[in-house]
Amino acid sequence: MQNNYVFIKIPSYSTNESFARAAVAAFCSSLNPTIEEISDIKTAVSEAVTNAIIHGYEDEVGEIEIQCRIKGQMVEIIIEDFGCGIVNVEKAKEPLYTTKPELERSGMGFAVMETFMDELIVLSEKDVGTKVIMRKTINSRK
Amino acid sequence: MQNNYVFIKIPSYSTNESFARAAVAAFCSSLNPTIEEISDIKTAVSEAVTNAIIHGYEDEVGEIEIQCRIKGQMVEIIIEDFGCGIVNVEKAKEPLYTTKPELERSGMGFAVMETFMDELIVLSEKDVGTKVIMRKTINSRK
Amino acid sequence: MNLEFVESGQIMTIKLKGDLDHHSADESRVLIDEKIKDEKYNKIVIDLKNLDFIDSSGIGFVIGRYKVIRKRNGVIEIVNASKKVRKILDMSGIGKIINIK
Amino acid sequence: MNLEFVESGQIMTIKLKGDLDHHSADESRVLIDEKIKDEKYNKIVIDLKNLDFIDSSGIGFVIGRYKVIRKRNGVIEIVNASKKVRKILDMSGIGKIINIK
Ligand SMILES: Nc1ncnc2c1ncn2[C@@H]1O[C@H](COP(=O)(O)OP(=O)(O)O)[C@@H](O)[C@H]1O
Ligand SMILES: Nc1ncnc2c1ncn2[C@@H]1O[C@H](COP(=O)(O)OP(=O)(O)O)[C@@H](O)[C@H]1O
Repeated sequence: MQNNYVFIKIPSYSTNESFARAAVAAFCSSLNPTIEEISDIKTAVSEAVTNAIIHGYEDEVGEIEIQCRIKGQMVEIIIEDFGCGIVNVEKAKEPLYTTKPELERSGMGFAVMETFMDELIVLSEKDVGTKVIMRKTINSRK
Repeated sequence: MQNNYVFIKIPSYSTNESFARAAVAAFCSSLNPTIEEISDIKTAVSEAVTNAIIHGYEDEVGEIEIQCRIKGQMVEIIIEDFGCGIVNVEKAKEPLYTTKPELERSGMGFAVMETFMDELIVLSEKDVGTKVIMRKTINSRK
Repeated sequence: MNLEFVESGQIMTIKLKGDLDHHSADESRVLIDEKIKDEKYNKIVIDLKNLDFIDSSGIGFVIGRYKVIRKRNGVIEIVNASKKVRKILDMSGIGKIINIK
Repeated sequence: MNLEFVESGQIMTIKLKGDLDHHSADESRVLIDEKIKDEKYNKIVIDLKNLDFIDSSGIGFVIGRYKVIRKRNGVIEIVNASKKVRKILDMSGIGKIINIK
């Protein structure tokens, strides 16, 4: 059971934001995370899934793939969409930068992922999609 | 959002029994089920996933696929393994019938799925795998 | 997310319960703006005592209500944020424009 | 699942907390059998007050402990089952061999 994982595929409906958070949190519970660690993970997952829904697929419905993998005390979460992609990833990651201010976006999504997880990697290609890889080591409660 | 669904793939580790229950329950929560309905669904999912682990894959590790689909107020749950399969499905469904009494199996898995869900369909082929389809209509709380 | 509105003179308190994410923000926006559009309210208190979850969509949502209120010189105040909700409020810098108690 | 053992003379009470499924049954079997193998206990009380979940693997597990105890003429009793736990206990017919209070 050293390398447990889960693969999840959902359509990009906004009700699935809460499902994605709950599913990833349930999967990580075997690592015995603190309440704060679980809250951090849920927040980061919510950011990436929301971005896939709002930015990746805009007004269309597409599929979002979530992979979660446990490696020792580390959890790796990959959230991928096959939507419009990001032309300039460095710019997109800047705090407060958003292309959708009219939707009351705060431009803080990537900043939150970066702060709440140990590591954030964003791979994206225009018209192909976006893949967000996040890692966090859990300091098991015991 | 009429036809929301989720596809989940997990390895057949027994720790994933609780994950499968929690994930399906979280997914169904948008239907506003009663506590009893959610408890019934969790129990049925637990039975099918446990069977895939113990009987389908025996001592090996294989993959289990879970699909959950909402159609109006009805939820359809499909749990599939690619393990040893069941030769005689009718016999297997008989209450108290088990091929693994030495593992303290009660032989009640299928009887529980049948009782706790509205509908149960078991499709199986020797050496190919087993697919359990369950349906339940939720009488939304409001 | 569940909403509860409590009015007391010129102050409208909105109690948020559950999860404040992009989905629930979209569901609640019109409802809240309908309530607070009444010019008699010059102060909106957002009570987060029973809020279980908030992400950056929630921050954007709060800032959005701030902008609505500010247009007619009203103020907004956030109260009872739990430690985990506080974490993202603090990192957002929202405290510079909204009083957090 | 968490286990708590409370002994009182010849009665051993085992309080089960959390989920009793195939996974937790496998984890708890040896631990419980180790505790109850002491011949001085002629009655085992399984307290389900804090049990959140049970499925047919849990039923098989309880019957398994019943068989262990019966070998030396002891009895087993189930107490404090919630409504949802009761549902599966009743359907299993386990009440015919084990006293459910
Ligand atoms: N999955 C995605 N697909 C396409 N564009 C994205 C995606 N995620 C983020 N972006 C782009 O990066 C910008 C910054 O994202 P973020 O920091 O999460 O802020 P926000 O979501 O509030 O705009 C977005 O405004 C959008 O232009
Ligand atoms: N996924 C499966 N793959 C192979 N065999 C299965 C599967 N599910 C059930 N079976 C067979 O059907 C029998 C009855 O199953 P069930 O009613 O769940 O009782 P139990 O799991 O307690 O044996 C099992 O003992 C097993 O032989």
